Amino acid sequence: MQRYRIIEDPIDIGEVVTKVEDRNAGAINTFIGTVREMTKGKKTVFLKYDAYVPMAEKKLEQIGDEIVEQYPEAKVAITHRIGRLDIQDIAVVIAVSTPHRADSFAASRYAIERIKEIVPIWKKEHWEDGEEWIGDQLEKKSYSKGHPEEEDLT
Amino acid sequence: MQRYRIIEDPIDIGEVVTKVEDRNAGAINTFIGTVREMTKGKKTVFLKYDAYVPMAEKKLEQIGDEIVEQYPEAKVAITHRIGRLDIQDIAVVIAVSTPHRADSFAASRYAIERIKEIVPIWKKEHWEDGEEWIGDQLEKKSYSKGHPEEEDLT
Amino acid sequence: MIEILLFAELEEIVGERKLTDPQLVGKTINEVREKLKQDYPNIKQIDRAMVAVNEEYAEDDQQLNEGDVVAFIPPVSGG
Amino acid sequence: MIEILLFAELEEIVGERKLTDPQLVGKTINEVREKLKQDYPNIKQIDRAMVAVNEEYAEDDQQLNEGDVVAFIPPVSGG
Repeated sequence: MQRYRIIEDPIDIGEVVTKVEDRNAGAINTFIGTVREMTKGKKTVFLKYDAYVPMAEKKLEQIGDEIVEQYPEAKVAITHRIGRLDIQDIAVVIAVSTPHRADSFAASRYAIERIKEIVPIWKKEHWEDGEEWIGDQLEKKSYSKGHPEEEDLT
Repeated sequence: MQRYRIIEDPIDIGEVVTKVEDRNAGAINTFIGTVREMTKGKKTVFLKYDAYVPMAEKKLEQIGDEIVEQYPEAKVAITHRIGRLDIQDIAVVIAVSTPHRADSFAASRYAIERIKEIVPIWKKEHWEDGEEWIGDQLEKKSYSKGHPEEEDLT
Repeated sequence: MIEILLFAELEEIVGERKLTDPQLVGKTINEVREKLKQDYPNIKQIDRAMVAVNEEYAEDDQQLNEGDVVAFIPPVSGG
Repeated sequence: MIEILLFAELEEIVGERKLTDPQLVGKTINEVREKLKQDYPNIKQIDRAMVAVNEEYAEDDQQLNEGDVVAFIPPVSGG
């Protein structure tokens, strides 16, 4: 079972959830990222996602490992889709199971934030009047040294 | 489309998620409550859930309304299963969509906490050596007046 | 007629989910609770129950009208 | 041989996702970056890119060995 995947086809939510089922899980949190039409008043027509696939899958796995280090009973699965996505399409599904609910929320939130920091996936927004590669990191911080600090990577 | 349901059959996660899809949702958080085998060292064999069905559906809807009051662009759907549930079975699925991810996490967390406060659903744990109706509220607070305070209900 | 609904452990103690009593019209919820404790001496847990009238949570001093449905709601444990 | 991978806007500017260059063995990542800026003057954005060697993030002063794959990773935007 491959728990960290980059795929080109639509993501099956149930399949991702199934990967984290566990007799001692009382909670499964899933985060589903979808393509939103309006961002800051601008209308998206469609998106294209690209990835450095083998490294992206490794980095998703690293995120899962980081979660298990913090929550030893957690199980994690993440699938990210690449290629052309239309409005409402699902770009990413994260599923985290834990014995108790608070940890499942915290770990799922951690996973999506980490994806936006270290996983080599890029989104190109296509509007009616143009297109642009988006760099989410720049919204929050700039890597002046050309790479993330040690704390962002490990 | 009925977005707040108490049912006796297995819950279809995808169906609950579909109810909150929206062109302006960028995030869907789902919380899935499952039957855990071990609780405080005690082994659960199966559970039985019962509910005051019409009032429970009303109270689920109230929780959704409370969320929309706080996050006007949110969409909420909640399905809770009753009857006999075995280990790993899904008891509840909450789905919340919002334009941005932080709100979807916060609202989904709010929903599960509120369910445990105000929705008339009861769980009877069956162990190998006995059975007992569980009152989650008592783990956190006791209603000495015999009813929740105003702030818990509205 | 007043309809009384009992759930979970309360239902098991009484052996019924639903009781009806025409004599409770005009009484308060508190009086209904006391009557149940008289009729079923081992229903002590009812003191911990919330109460709903017609599917909305209600205060103990609320008076009941003809046709009201009073539900005693033990500590809930959904989710 | 050193393999260079370029993604997103970097790929579009260069017109290739993959370049190979045997002369970069022994050079640092920083030297590779400077060479790319010489060869493709409009690749300014490469200064904002992270770098990975063999699929792990690396520091700018890392020296490259025969067979290394160097990926320039513009600010990511998955999720």
